[in-house]
Amino acid sequence: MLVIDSVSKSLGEFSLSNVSLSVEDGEYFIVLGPTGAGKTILLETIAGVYSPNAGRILLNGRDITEVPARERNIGMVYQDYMLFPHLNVEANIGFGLKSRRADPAFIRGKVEESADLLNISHLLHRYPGTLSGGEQQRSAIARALVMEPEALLLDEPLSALDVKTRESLRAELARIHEATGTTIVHITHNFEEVFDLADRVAIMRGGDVIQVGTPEEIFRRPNSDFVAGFVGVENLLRGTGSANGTVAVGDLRIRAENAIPGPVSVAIRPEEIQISKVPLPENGRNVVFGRVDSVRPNGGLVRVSVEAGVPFRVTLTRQGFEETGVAPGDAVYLAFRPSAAHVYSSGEEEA
Amino acid sequence: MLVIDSVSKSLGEFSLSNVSLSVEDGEYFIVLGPTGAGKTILLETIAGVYSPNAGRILLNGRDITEVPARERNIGMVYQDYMLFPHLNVEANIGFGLKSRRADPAFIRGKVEESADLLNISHLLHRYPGTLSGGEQQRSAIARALVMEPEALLLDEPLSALDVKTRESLRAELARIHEATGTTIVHITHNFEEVFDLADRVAIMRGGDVIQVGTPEEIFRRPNSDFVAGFVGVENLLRGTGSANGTVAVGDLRIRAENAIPGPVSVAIRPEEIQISKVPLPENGRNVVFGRVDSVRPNGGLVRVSVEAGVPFRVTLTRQGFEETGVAPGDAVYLAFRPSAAHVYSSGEEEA
Amino acid sequence: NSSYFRMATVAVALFIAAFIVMILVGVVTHSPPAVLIECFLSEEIQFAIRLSIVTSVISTLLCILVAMPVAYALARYTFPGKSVMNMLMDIPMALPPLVAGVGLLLFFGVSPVGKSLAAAGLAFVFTPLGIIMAQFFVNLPYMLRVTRSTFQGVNPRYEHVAKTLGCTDAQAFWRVTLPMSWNGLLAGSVITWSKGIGEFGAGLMLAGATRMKTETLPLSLFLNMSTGKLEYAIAAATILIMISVVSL
Amino acid sequence: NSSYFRMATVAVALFIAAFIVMILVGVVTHSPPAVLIECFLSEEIQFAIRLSIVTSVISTLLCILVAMPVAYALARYTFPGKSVMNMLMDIPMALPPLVAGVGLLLFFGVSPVGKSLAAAGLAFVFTPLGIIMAQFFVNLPYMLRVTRSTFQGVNPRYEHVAKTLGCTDAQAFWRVTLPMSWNGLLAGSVITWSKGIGEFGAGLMLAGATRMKTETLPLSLFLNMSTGKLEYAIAAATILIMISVVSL
Repeated sequence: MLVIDSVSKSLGEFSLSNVSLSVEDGEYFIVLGPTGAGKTILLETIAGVYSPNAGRILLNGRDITEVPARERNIGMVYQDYMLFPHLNVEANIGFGLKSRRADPAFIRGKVEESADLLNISHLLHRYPGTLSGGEQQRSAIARALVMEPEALLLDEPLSALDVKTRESLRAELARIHEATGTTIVHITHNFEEVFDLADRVAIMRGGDVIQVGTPEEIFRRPNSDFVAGFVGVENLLRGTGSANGTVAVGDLRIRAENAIPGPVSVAIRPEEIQISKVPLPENGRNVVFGRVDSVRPNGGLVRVSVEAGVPFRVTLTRQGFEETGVAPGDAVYLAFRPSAAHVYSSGEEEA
Repeated sequence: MLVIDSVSKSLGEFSLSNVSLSVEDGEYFIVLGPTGAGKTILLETIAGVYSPNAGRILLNGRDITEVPARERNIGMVYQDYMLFPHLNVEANIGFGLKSRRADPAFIRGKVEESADLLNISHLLHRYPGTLSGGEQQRSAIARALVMEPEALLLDEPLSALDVKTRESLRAELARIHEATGTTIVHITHNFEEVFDLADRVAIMRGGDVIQVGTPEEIFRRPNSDFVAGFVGVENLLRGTGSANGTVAVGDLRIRAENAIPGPVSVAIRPEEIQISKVPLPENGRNVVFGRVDSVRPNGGLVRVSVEAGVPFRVTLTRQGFEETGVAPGDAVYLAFRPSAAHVYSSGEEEA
Repeated sequence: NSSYFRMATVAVALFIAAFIVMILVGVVTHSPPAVLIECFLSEEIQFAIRLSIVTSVISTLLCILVAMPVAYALARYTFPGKSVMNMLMDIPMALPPLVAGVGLLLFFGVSPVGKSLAAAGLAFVFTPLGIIMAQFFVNLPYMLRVTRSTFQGVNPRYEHVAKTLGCTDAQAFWRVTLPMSWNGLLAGSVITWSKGIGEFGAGLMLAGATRMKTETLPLSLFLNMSTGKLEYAIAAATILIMISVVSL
Repeated sequence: NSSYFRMATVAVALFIAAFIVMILVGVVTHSPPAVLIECFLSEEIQFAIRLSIVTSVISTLLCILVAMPVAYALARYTFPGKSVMNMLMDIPMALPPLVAGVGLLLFFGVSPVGKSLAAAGLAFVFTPLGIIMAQFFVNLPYMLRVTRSTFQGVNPRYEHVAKTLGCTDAQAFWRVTLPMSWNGLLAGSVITWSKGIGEFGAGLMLAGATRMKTETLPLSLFLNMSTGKLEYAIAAATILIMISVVSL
């Protein structure tokens, strides 16, 4: 288990402020956040590149806060691969074992094993400059994995790759995680990676961890305007919560999945709202009546704006949209379950 | 009307090869393509920064191929704004009129008018370095518009901005286009801009124009594997077309919207397929029977893979998915209209 | 351990910095202040200061004037022979100034061009004009290099925009590129000027070392060292040290 | 029209390039080839060549040895006084070599440190050792600047990765940063060496101009010009020109 306990670090314009996280053994943990959120510093502080200004880092019960990077047994993979350009792939992968003065035959065996796992056995004698981005990143991952690290840190490992390579390497990462059971901390600003890879996700902003949870939780139950906006929850209704789980939003009474009294925001994903020209049965759901404001096709999706006292945004697939037959100006019914309406207190939000 | 007639230009690693396009008066024309497709060279050649190696450029009937940039009356706005840092916003906007030795009072009036249109009147005495990205881009657009150009070229005008600013400036561009009626050529690699802004779209790759059409046509009726892949048409079925508009794909007979005999690809957007556990009525549609392979939630959407002789990918909103109640292993029916199945010849595709 | 490496490298850096300081301080503190001031005010040092300032300012202006078009051509245009020219422009930087001085001496003293220039009243050999020419020739490559990289640092798209806004190439340069290059040009000019003040080898060859005629500060230092007037040499050296430190 | 501006700037560039070529060719072609070869083979020029090569190679090696740790500390670490030190290291670059030479002369000739070094057998004043010291002092900042920017060009993340793979700071330097810096260090060494060969002012002050003792190529050029043996001076200048052209 990797525990980051109240770690602070400031470094030029980037900083971490009092970050606490704990990553389970064998977990695939993704840290998601916009550029400048302090994601890379977090990884580099875990790896031992920097000493934190305050706080502790524990790896499997051992306090490694002041242990130098070379004794931490934590692997690091950067977005730009950072393969040593003067060494071929074999020497790159074997670099760490050579530092440990391992036996050359042992190194050779380990390197081949690791290269095999990453499907780069045919590249061992090539130099990094002659490889594609995907091949370089595979080599960099092999170089880290060959050390059998207690934790593997991936700093936007797929961001520099083109769409196709990114997809295949994403599948590869899932496979490797399955095969090796290594604890992985992976940082990214790309949502796609979250659903395919993450056991849990942390959302960071400006050096703070804002929310931690499963991908499902993060995407459906944001705890703040920032997370809601970041994960694309387009309906954020301000209202007043009561203890029984309903929220008064203007004239509407919305039943939500959780109850927080006082000033709250209700977050509803635009993909979780049903729209229909005919009245919809309640069946325990929230049903709202309104009028279609605009219909905007967007690729294979269609975005519908509905004025229902408060504005609602509904996203449909093109097929789903055609089925409903709605057009601007139509009177429509919107329905969504209480479980799709997540409430968080909006009192403590910053401006 | 702006006519690009068989223009070729090579410049270092980028090039245009025999590009022909014609943009109508007052049209909002978007050129979409990946990085390195030659989009910027195309704009710079139109603007007169470079002379083409071959071909002609006509603006409202006048051959401007060899006319220097300063006499073309074409405005240019770059992604990085390119505001002159040593001049304040007022002097930046007035720069072009000053080149024409216009009367200072006249310049002042025109600058204020243009600043007003872009909502930057309060920034006239600020220097570019003190402005946000969005404010800088507004100033750059005002600087181009104040010259009342016969065509306005926008080189990824929104790419350097954050998500919120991008959305508001996108709305602004639509408004300005409406208000001024200027012919606009806008290049981008971002799909969102296409549906909100474009009258027509051209798709470029490696210096070639691959397809031109309305956003609807491009997104639903790609003419090649490249366009289909680029706009996210995930179902590409190889089959044999017949003259009556059906395509044989393995054991399936698919009715398509267009008829091309011989080896063809059928492109079906994953958002245009209905999925159901109960048999679906044909009503002139294609109905296919299969088994659910996997279900992958992805943000507010759910991606379902179905094996039906050939693999199908279906994208649903979370609400739509929950309504169907499908799970991996279920036997399901897929339905899509002939108009959702677009056929193109796969014979002439390059490897 | 990791911090040993850090300590070792920083220690070497400190040692070298201390050595440099000792050398400079040794010169400046060698003469008693009273003697130093007396030398500063002597007719000879006053002459050297004036001559150094006049020649270096003129040669710097010439360098700026010539470097601007050349640097712009090298930064913006492609033309046949450009890479050869780029290399040629760097030669005087690698060339010992003494050799440059001999070259200039032969050109202006012996060649037909030089002789006809001298006949027309432009005598460079053993004259203050020669000092200016020597400084110009030796310093041009430095000014050129700074100016070229300054111009390269201005995104050509600024000029593209200026042209779509009605500017000719020359107007785009004057109204956009040049104002955006002020800082770089200023820095380059200061370096060029301070190198001009300190120029010795080329001037020695072309203009000679004639007391009170071609006696710039470095030549004064040289002449006074040769004749054993150490306090005058120290005075010239002190002024040159102050100029270098200030111009950084 | 737009091409006038282009033509004008390119024309100035061509003119300057032609001027530089004329100056250099003027030196190289001044003596008849037979005379030139005779001078090359004379005992004096042969001595100057050997002395120049030996001193410049040694001073270059010293510069590399010292520049590596100092440049690494300046490129990678932050420590109190770093910016002052950065400035100090640049001073000898702005300082006229003649002044540096006087500083070294005072330090090694007059100061207690210099006197005890001389007593211990390390005499720098008016000896070939002084030539090496002069070249080292004047050229170190150039080597330092190239080395520092080379190290800065190596992304520190390479070292971070090396450390997560078991390297100490020193091992990360030797196994990663240094091999990745070869090209830069080589280029810097060539420049330093060619500047060392051409060094004149500082050597003149510290080591003096003694025929056949401290007579490097630039000093040979100077001595032979002073005594009117033009063909020997031309021979030394020709060799120096060849070295500068080759080292570019």
